[in-house]
Amino acid sequence: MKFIIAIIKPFKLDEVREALSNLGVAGMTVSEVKGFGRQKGQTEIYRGAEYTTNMLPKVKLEIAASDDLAPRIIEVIQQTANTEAIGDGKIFVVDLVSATRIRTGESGETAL
Amino acid sequence: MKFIIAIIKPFKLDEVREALSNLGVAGMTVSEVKGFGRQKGQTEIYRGAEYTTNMLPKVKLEIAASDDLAPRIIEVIQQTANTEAIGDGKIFVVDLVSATRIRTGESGETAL
Amino acid sequence: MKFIIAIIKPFKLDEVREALSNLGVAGMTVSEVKGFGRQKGQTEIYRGAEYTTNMLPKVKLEIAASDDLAPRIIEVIQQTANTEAIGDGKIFVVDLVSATRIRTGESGETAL
Amino acid sequence: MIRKMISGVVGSGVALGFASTAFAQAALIKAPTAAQQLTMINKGDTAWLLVSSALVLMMSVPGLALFYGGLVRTKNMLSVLMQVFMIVSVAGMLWATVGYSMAFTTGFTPGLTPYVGGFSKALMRGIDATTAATTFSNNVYVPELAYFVFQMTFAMITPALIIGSFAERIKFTPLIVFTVLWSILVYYPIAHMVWYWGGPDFMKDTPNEAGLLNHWGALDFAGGTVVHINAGIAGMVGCLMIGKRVGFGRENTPPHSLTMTMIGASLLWVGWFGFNAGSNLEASGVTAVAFVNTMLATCAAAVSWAVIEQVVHRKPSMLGAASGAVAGLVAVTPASGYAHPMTAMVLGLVVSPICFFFVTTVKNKFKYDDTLDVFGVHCVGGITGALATAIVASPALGGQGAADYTKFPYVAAPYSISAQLVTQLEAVTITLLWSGIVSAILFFVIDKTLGLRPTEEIEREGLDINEHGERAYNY
Amino acid sequence: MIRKMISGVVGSGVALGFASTAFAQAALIKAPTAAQQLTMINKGDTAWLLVSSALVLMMSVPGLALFYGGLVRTKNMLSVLMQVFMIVSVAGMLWATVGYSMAFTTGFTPGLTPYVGGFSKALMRGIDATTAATTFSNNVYVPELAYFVFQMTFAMITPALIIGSFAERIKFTPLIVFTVLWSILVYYPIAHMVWYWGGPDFMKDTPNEAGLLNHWGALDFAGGTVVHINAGIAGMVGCLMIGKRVGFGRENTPPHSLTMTMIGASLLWVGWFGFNAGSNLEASGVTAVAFVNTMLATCAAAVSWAVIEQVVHRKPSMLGAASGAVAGLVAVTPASGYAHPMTAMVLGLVVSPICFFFVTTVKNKFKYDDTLDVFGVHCVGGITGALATAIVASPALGGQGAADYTKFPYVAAPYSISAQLVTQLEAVTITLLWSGIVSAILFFVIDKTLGLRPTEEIEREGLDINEHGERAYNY
Amino acid sequence: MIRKMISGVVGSGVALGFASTAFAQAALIKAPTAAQQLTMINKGDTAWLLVSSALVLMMSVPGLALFYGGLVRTKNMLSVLMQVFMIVSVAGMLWATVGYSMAFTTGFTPGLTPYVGGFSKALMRGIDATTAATTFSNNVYVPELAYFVFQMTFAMITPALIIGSFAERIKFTPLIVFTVLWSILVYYPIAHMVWYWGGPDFMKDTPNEAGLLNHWGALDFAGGTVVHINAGIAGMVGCLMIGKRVGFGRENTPPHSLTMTMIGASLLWVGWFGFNAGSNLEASGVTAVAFVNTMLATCAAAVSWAVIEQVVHRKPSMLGAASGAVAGLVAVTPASGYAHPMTAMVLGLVVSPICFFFVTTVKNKFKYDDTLDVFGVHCVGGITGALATAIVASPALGGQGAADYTKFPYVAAPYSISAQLVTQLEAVTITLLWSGIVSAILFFVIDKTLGLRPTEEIEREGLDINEHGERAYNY
Ligand SMILES: Nc1ncnc2c1ncn2[C@@H]1O[C@H](COP(=O)(O)OP(=O)(O)O)[C@@H](O)[C@H]1O
Ligand SMILES: Nc1ncnc2c1ncn2[C@@H]1O[C@H](COP(=O)(O)OP(=O)(O)O)[C@@H](O)[C@H]1O
Ligand SMILES: Nc1ncnc2c1ncn2[C@@H]1O[C@H](COP(=O)(O)OP(=O)(O)O)[C@@H](O)[C@H]1O
Repeated sequence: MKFIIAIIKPFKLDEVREALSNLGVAGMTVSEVKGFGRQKGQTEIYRGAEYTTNMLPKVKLEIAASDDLAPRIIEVIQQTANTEAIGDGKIFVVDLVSATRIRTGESGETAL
Repeated sequence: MKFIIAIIKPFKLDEVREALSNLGVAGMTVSEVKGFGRQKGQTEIYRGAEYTTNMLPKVKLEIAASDDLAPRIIEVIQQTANTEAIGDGKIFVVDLVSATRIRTGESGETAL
Repeated sequence: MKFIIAIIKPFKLDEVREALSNLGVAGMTVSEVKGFGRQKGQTEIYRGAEYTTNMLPKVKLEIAASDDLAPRIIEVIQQTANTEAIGDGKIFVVDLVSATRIRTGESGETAL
Repeated sequence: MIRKMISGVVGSGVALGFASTAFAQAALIKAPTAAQQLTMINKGDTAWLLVSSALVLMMSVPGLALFYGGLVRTKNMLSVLMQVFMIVSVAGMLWATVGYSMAFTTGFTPGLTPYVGGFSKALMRGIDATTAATTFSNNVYVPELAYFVFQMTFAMITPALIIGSFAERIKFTPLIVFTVLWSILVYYPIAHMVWYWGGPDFMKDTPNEAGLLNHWGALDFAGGTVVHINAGIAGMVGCLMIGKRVGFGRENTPPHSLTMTMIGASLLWVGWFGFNAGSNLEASGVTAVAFVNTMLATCAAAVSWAVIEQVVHRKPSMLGAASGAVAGLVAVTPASGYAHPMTAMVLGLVVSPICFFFVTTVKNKFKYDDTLDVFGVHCVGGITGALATAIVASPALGGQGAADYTKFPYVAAPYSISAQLVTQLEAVTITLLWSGIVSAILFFVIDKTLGLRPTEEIEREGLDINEHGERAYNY
Repeated sequence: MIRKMISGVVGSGVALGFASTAFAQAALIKAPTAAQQLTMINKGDTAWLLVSSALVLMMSVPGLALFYGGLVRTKNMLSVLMQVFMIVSVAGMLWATVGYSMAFTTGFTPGLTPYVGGFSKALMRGIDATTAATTFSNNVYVPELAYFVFQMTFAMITPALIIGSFAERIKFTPLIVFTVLWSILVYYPIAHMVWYWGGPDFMKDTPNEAGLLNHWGALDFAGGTVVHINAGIAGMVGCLMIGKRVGFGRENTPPHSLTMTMIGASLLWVGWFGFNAGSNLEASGVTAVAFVNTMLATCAAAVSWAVIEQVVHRKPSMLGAASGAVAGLVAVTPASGYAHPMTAMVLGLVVSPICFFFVTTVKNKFKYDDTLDVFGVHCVGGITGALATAIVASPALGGQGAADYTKFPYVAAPYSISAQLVTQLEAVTITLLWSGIVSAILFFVIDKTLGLRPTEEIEREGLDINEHGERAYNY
Repeated sequence: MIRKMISGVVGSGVALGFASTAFAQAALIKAPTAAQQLTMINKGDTAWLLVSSALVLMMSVPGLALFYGGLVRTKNMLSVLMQVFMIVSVAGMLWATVGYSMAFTTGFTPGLTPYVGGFSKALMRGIDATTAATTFSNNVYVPELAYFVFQMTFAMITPALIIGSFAERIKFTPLIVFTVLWSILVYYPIAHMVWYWGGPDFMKDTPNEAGLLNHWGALDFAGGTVVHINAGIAGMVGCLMIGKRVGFGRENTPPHSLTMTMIGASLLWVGWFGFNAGSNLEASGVTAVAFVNTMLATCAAAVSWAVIEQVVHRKPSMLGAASGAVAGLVAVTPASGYAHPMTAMVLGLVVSPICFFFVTTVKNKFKYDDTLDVFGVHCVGGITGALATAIVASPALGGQGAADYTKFPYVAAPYSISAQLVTQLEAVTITLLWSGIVSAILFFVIDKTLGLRPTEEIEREGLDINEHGERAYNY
């Protein structure tokens, strides 16, 4: 199993989620994060003080998936979240050792 | 070492933390996330507009643990966070390559 | 490639980010988390009710890096985020299976 | 017979100089006709009474709603705001329908007059732009509709105060049903007993035309009994009957936004000038007394609460200061027009330690879940104020004393602190019993029929999303 | 000729008793000189009018700004606050510069008098501490500057109301340009048509010295036509011409803070007493009528909106209650000084279902993106109120009727509901057409020159950071 | 000797027409007795003064607290709210105890009269519902308690203004100690010097019965010197002596909630009508002048700040508009009752660029950490206003001029802009020096004894949790 971590632009969330649903992804976990990268942030000015932060609001998706499904998930995210503008984000994958569903105690792919 | 990622219902947090303490887990990191899965969300209505989101508030625990302790941690979480209702959450485990305590620079299991 | 997860004190964020920039780290993802560990929390009192929570505000950095750079990143974080006080945080590392840049579809180290 | 009456004046001699500036030349008219009353209206008084009404509305919405709302958890924020908003609205309509009449007319039969008014002014019959209401000064009148709406705002805020006791665990519709029944069975009768009377130009001829406690001579300048003790005990009864919140004592329930609570407390403070100084019904020197007393008692109580916290916890808190301010406002309410400013300040200093003791020690000892301390602040503070009024009103301590309205023009009545203390105690007891018992019956009946409490799952997830279909924040 | 005029009184006989307390002895003076007018000023009225002005300012900032701001997404919060704050400020300066003169002086030529005033008082020429303005009572005057600033607050809030229709997708500077032009071309003329007249002591001699709709006898106590219909239709036109928000109908756009919306609605409620009861210009019994009507209609409309939601969705919402309250306030505005309190309450009960139908069914059916329902609440509620005024003002239903100011002193005019309904309909139609058409032209021209809409990227990222360089929250 | 006095009137001839409506028949009485003064009280004035007092309280809580609080970081939000709330409360109690007496009675010895009052009214001795205070019109009086509480609200807000300069880095208890000492050693003397005088009916006989600056003829209608310059310089001194915040210039410190700042600025605006127009002490035409000037200067300053930002950064900000509004309010304060509305508007347009220059260029150049720009907005804006008052008050520019109260009834005094400018400059200088030096000594002594600054760790973690044991938000 794989654990996929995707950083995307917040307004793409709904679209990506829908696309993944169609793919048969049953669940995912989403968090609000700030991203730092090539994309430049806006300048904020408060009276005399100017702040340019490169920390931009992003959304992080975490998806546990079977080894089979993982590549297709990555592909779908890459295509759906893409706006061809800098800052579109990344998809990271790590190996998942185990997965357990709390409600039933099941583990392995059936737990996803 | 293992890195355990558990998604649970927010109101179970205190209980789970206590149970893990009893087990000797010295630390963990908690974040607020939104979960998408089988559990259905509430409908919100604002004047004429109806929103049904399946994004539900969850809490994510991240716990680095020794290979020995990991299975018991998983068990305890699974049992404590269980309400036998849909949406109770998942426990994911990945392999941890290294762990470092910033204060001391120690690494390995002693850093946990 | 490695996926580095560092938990640090919030006020150290700017310093760490700068140090990593100097090292050539092009990007990272940051989230606000609560940490539970040896460090003791403050007591809050609201009228008659006293709450001592050991959940303290921390910042979590997630950095995907090449295998070469990873050790130096860890070192820099450990040194910069260090205040020699309890609660300075941890650095965890897991193996990264793949990385993809959404904008271009590139993958591997060039995607970082 | 009538020994003393609620009054907002010193001795009549001086007061007359104040009140009747515009009529200095004219002799006082006993029992003036409706037409004569119209000529005894001063536009400065009308302006003041209308402004006061707006201020009291501001106390409820947004004041009280925010003071309470900031203290609950995010998931229940809207439920508190909504409960206050709707109680205020429903109680407002009810006031126009039957409330004003039940509170401020003579009884359906003479025997009922001491307890409750009749229906002669139900649906606002006979009240229009050309009818007048009495004040506490001879020959000073205000437009009856201004008086109507000023009193209306009191009838609106009182039931809203109650909800703090069982916030985070009550169903919405049953609460509204409770509000309607409680207004009719508790608020209007108590308001009638304390505030109904014939007015200074008429009491000489009809000395029995007054509510029970008014007749006894209980002093309650702006509603310590009618509003705060009344609501406070109803809340306490509700909190006991509904039971504790799920997780009470185990889970942390910190206030979700003390910023909101501070805004609420501040607007309560600002609005309370309408409540207290507005209760003089005219814009005279006594109005300024009530205004100053309100200011000083509040400052003092905010400070003394912060000082106790400094002593006990070494950390004076914003919530403490806000709680103290509200306790001070509650305590000074019945005394506001009677006390000397310096004794009002002392009252403020004293009330906070008392309330602090109740919301910390007593509450923790008996482990009742009075969510927002309606009992500890409003009921206990209200009782403190009601009893203290007997002391601070004493002319011997610089207070305004009481007036004997059975003379025309009225004169100062002889004043005894101990005798007045007994009267105050009686008024407090009657209010506690009446409101406590009737509230218990109402909660019981509603619980058995509609049910008061949501399911545990709903309570956990929050009332906002389950009862109202909304979330307070979507940042 | 003049059949009836805007009036805040019952029959003059009774009203006189009220208004002239202080002058009871003196005979009424027709067409008093400026010096005589100064002696006809009552400080109670002055105090009331100034307080009312402060209350109406509070309706805009922070009231309306929060009511609107809470409903948009976080990323656009400041844009809404800023738009309201700046529109208010710009409209205020414009009022002093030309607005007051264009609204409240005789026409540049007599032929223009029905439509718009001249520039004789531009830059506040001739207005100072010693000039007086008429009220609706014979021989009752107020300082002209008090009247000036009271009316100013109306001119400030009206253009700010418009922005709700196209919130989250408008460029800032073009909006300010629109505000300036719309004030000059729409607001001042309409205000003039509805509110300009010579005053009760002068109309007998100069019966044509009045705005068109005023002359026709349209009843609009506090600005239902001038403020709400006027702004509501301008907003609707803007929303249609600017187009839907990016993602409208696909993305979730829940309110970012209903807490703010509740605070805003509450402050609108509190401030609206200045708006409605202040519109009587003096602190009389009729002022209390307007005050009570405002209170009751709001309570009723808040309740009835919640009830519909209970019926339709089983979940009465805070946003619903707040929307209802505002709908009630809008609807009662033109009727506030005319209706009997019981019919005002009925009006409140009725308006919410109508507005609810528009903001849910109609809006969803026609799929226009009136972001904050300015049309559904302000325009529809305003029209409901304007038409209902013809009914509730009828003396046969306990209303205050209309006055015939062509007599001196003025007398009650004969009243026909159906005839009045026609007049009201005419006034509504003229306002809808004038404001609708001119607004359309303005939006078109500004769009073609400065552009109205930001780029899609900016809209996505939010107006706050892009247009104002700030974020509302940094928790 | 006395050349001119603070005055709120045009020439006395006209003003009398206004003020004495109710006494038109009666001849003016020189040096009326206490009993006669009571008959010279108008209830419209009393209502206005009480409402104004409530409005000024609203400026502090929640107004100023939110305006400031929104600008700090979340972790220090409650510390700001608490500081304002407690300073207001402590200063209120102190006012009743000694402040009023030290500000508004004759000196302990005649030689002290120009500098500070005595203790004859300490603990409110001799002040009750039947004593009266003078206004600026002959034979117009108000209840002394109304005057007492109105002035009290000024004494409450002024020390609270100071804290903005060193927000986020001050210990709570030492700050309260500073407040007490500063009130006694700075505020009461300065208030006495600027505002104390015998009143219009008495100055002819006792022309030396006045504070120093009052005697010199300094014009300060509503407290530009006493409140804003006074607090502004004290804040600046504190900010320099306490030092910069940890991380200043390196870490980002964006406002945690501009929404709160906007609410605060709006409530300051609304409340400021009580401050400025209330300072006329009666509800006359001049009150309306002060009201209109306040409105227009604020609109203009909000707009001009936004315009500069548009020019400099291309992004007009909400914080800029709010800052401009406050700068306008500050600047118009001393001029509010004197200026013609059009010159008040110009003053508003001018003050924002000046303050903008200070809070951006000057502050960045000298790198002092005046956290919330108390110096840049209040002190600089106050000085601008104080000096501009000399210009805009000139009758030649449509201003109200000054009155010569050494005549009875008072008459218009000859007016010279340049002479007045010198007087204003003297008053400004004395205030800057007195407040600056005494504040420096106080900060020094308190720092050496109690310590002013928390540890770096506490400062990093935030004052809320460490000093008050609470968090502002638990979403
Ligand atoms: N090495 C990295 N490790 C973790 N997250 C990263 C890394 N690089 C970029 N990110 C995340 O991806 C987001 C987009 O990266 P950025 O460099 O701005 O644009 P792009 O992905 O188009 O090259 C960043 O905001 C950050 O959240
Ligand atoms: N494949 C997945 N990857 C990551 N998180 C998941 C996945 N499936 C479920 N989750 C998380 O677990 C939560 C519970 O899942 P859900 O399907 O609703 O119920 P259950 O766990 O009882 O089957 C979700 O809200 C989501 O946060
Ligand atoms: N086993 C663990 N798994 C995950 N996070 C941990 C673990 N132990 C500690 N942490 C994180 O590190 C932070 C600091 O740990 P703590 O024990 O307080 O101090 P220190 O790192 O100095 O020993 C905690 O607040 C928590 O966020």
